[in-house]
Amino acid sequence: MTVQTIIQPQDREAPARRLARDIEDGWYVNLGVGMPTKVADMINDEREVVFHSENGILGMGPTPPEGEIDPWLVNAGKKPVTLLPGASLFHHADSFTMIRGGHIDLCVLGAFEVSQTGDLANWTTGGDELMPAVGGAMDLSVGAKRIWVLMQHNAKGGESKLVEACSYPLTAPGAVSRIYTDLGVFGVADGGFYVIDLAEGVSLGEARARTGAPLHAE
Amino acid sequence: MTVQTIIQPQDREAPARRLARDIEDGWYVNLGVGMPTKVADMINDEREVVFHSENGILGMGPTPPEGEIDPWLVNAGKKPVTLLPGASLFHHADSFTMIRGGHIDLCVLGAFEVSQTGDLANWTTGGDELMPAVGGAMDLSVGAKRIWVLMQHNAKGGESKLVEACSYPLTAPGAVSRIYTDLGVFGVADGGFYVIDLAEGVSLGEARARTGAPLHAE
Amino acid sequence: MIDKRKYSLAEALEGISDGAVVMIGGFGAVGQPDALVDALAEIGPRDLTVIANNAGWSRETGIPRLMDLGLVRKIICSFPKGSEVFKSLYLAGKIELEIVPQGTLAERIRCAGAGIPAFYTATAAGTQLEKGKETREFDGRRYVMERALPADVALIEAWAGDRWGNLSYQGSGRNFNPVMATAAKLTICQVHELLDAPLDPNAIVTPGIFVNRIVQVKADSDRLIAAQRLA
Amino acid sequence: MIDKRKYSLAEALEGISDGAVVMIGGFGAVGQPDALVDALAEIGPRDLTVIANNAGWSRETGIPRLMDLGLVRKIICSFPKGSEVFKSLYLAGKIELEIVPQGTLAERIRCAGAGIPAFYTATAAGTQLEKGKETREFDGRRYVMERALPADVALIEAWAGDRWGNLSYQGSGRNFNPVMATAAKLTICQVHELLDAPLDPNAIVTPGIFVNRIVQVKADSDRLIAAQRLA
Repeated sequence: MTVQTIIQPQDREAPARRLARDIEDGWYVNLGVGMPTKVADMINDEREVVFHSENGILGMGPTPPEGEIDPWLVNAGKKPVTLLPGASLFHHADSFTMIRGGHIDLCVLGAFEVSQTGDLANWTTGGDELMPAVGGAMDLSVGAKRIWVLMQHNAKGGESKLVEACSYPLTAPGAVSRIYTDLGVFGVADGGFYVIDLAEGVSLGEARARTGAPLHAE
Repeated sequence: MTVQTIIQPQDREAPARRLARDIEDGWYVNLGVGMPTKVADMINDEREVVFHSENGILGMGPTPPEGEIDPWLVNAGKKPVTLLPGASLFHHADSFTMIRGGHIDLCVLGAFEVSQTGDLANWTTGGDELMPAVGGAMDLSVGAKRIWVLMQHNAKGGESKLVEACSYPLTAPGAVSRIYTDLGVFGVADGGFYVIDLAEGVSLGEARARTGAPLHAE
Repeated sequence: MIDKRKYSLAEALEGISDGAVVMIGGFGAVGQPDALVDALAEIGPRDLTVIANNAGWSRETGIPRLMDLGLVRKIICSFPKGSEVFKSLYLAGKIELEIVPQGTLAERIRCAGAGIPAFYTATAAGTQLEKGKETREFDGRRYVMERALPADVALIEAWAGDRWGNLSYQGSGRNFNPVMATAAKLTICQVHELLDAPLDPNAIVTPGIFVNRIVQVKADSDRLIAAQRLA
Repeated sequence: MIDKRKYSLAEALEGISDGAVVMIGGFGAVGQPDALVDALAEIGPRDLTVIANNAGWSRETGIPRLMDLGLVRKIICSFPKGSEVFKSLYLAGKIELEIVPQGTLAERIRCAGAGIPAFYTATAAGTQLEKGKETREFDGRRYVMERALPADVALIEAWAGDRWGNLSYQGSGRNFNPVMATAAKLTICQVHELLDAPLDPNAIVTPGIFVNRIVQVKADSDRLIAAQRLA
């Protein structure tokens, strides 16, 4: 929790960049697919953070240039990646030993909703017509030392994704400790949301108006 | 179950040699410490049997000559061994995956007593003054596909070690399927002992007299 | 002499019956035993239960091909998205689906291989996926009891192998393969390199005790990179 | 920069308190972190619980030395025979003993590392060692419920390591070491070779995530062979 970076609302990558700054050197970090993946690119070269991929990689590096793809090395999103010095490779049972056993310092996930008690809903919107698919989200949310969610503060229709109680099926109850959105950084503690930092130009009143549960100022 | 070798009562190694002949080519075999260890030396070079050691070796070979000891390679009895071509090395959890998971074709153990229902007693004589020690015997007896016991037919005082019910604490109930002794080879089935082969010069009457439970002739 | 090598896919796959429970290794396009799966599709056993992480991608190959031919009754997996064949069969009610969290899937398979009939995990506790399962508190936390998941056959892929069935892997090619190898009555492996010499004992990831048959299928990097674009 | 290397045994062992639960790797004389254990004896935390396969052999070194100094309250192990120090303490009622079958010990440790609070095994079912434990039938067979066995500290040995804490092993040196590495809050490893370059990612047995501190202790083959004669 060192340098603070003010989130610029017009900068879509600002929440990911701010999250990247809050990652401590030496942490073992798993990034969920989608927006969280971008966090890796925001750790500068002077720092050493070890990225874990649940398909059996520690020390994952950036996407290789087109001509340098190793066809036997993909990340959890099934896309080509590289290895950094110090990397190791292992099978799925050992990989989830790391996850379930509490060895991963941080997991960054996207979400449909987060409740004020830290309940996470990010695996299905629950419609009967949909085909369920869960992947490693449930294991990560119960196993990592910290779950930080990186998402837009509000859904496309404007509804808050920070809610009193999740309406979507849960991925895990009481899992999330922090949320990074376009409106700022928010913590979850003692059954409620609190403000850690607001994005530049966002007032507490606006954040409260766009949050579907009480938002405590520290 | 190919060549039969008649056990010669005056030959102390005869039961082990007969047992070795009953091991099928290609089997994965774990040998308990003590007398069972000798079975390895009785598999001739034309045959390929893979010996497992619970401390993390498959493909264990014979004791090395004095000057050629690899100090980082010992068997379950903590003594120097060698590796044969095709050997592999692994840790204890993986080693007991092989054992508990039913991947070992045969385990040969010594015993204090075997009951007519196959109960095995080989880990403690149960005296209060004694310090208990179990090692891998309980895991092996529930996990290997077959448990064959290699032992003297009678204890030093003359009592049969094949009994109706064990008086010593059990290592595992219903575990043993075959017993190799100085009097012959005996099977355990349907709650009773039966004769597979008698040692040379041993009559059924003598075997019955020296066995503490009914002994069925096939 | 122990020699688990087979010299054709058909020989490697001999004896897989209708109704078999078949594990298939791989994650994304890496570590998938595609040649074995495609040859199995040719042989055509019916009413299969498939255990895999994904339901595959392209209709032409792998798990979707098995499904497209109507050979699969049920799939047990963590993430079936991306497979159009599966999706249309599922939405039409023509295939059963059991969704298992990825880590629980790996551990249920490992336990089947390790002789552990059941274990407890916090994964899925307090969610829809705990329905129908026993739950229990240990030290104040809620856990779900999960059962071992064994199979009749495991089809896996590794990098190199020897006649004893010892295997080594490259990159992210391990994934479910070493775990599945332990959990089936019959484990069949396709390798890029089938060596005459034994593998280095210290470098072996899957000891040969877990492998019944091994067949060489030469690596095709271009095909694999193309498959990655679909995954 | 991640750098888990320490340059003295004292530095490597810093912060182990009285009452700590300490896992100690090794099987026979191989893979024992003797230098770490002997240095811990010098430091002298009291009231320790030791988790190990054996209770050691010679009074001069390792676990028996810890015991002889009166630092050990309890040992959890599978096979304490061979240790005269332990035997005399035990028969005098001066040390507690929990006997755990070897495979159950390995799996309880693994489960502690893997976030699994309990599992079932047929090992010890129907024997004295199931006393005080829950039993349960699955598919007609009797199993014992076993709990995870975590530790505060794991002292382990490996062959080679790098600054990230990645480890590789030789011969039968793995034994309990890779499993214990996962199960402690603080894992400290002594290695024969502490490398400047990273280990080959495919050859790593213990990924650095499980290791907190690593210290080099040069191999002494003669000493090890001598120790084997005692074991």
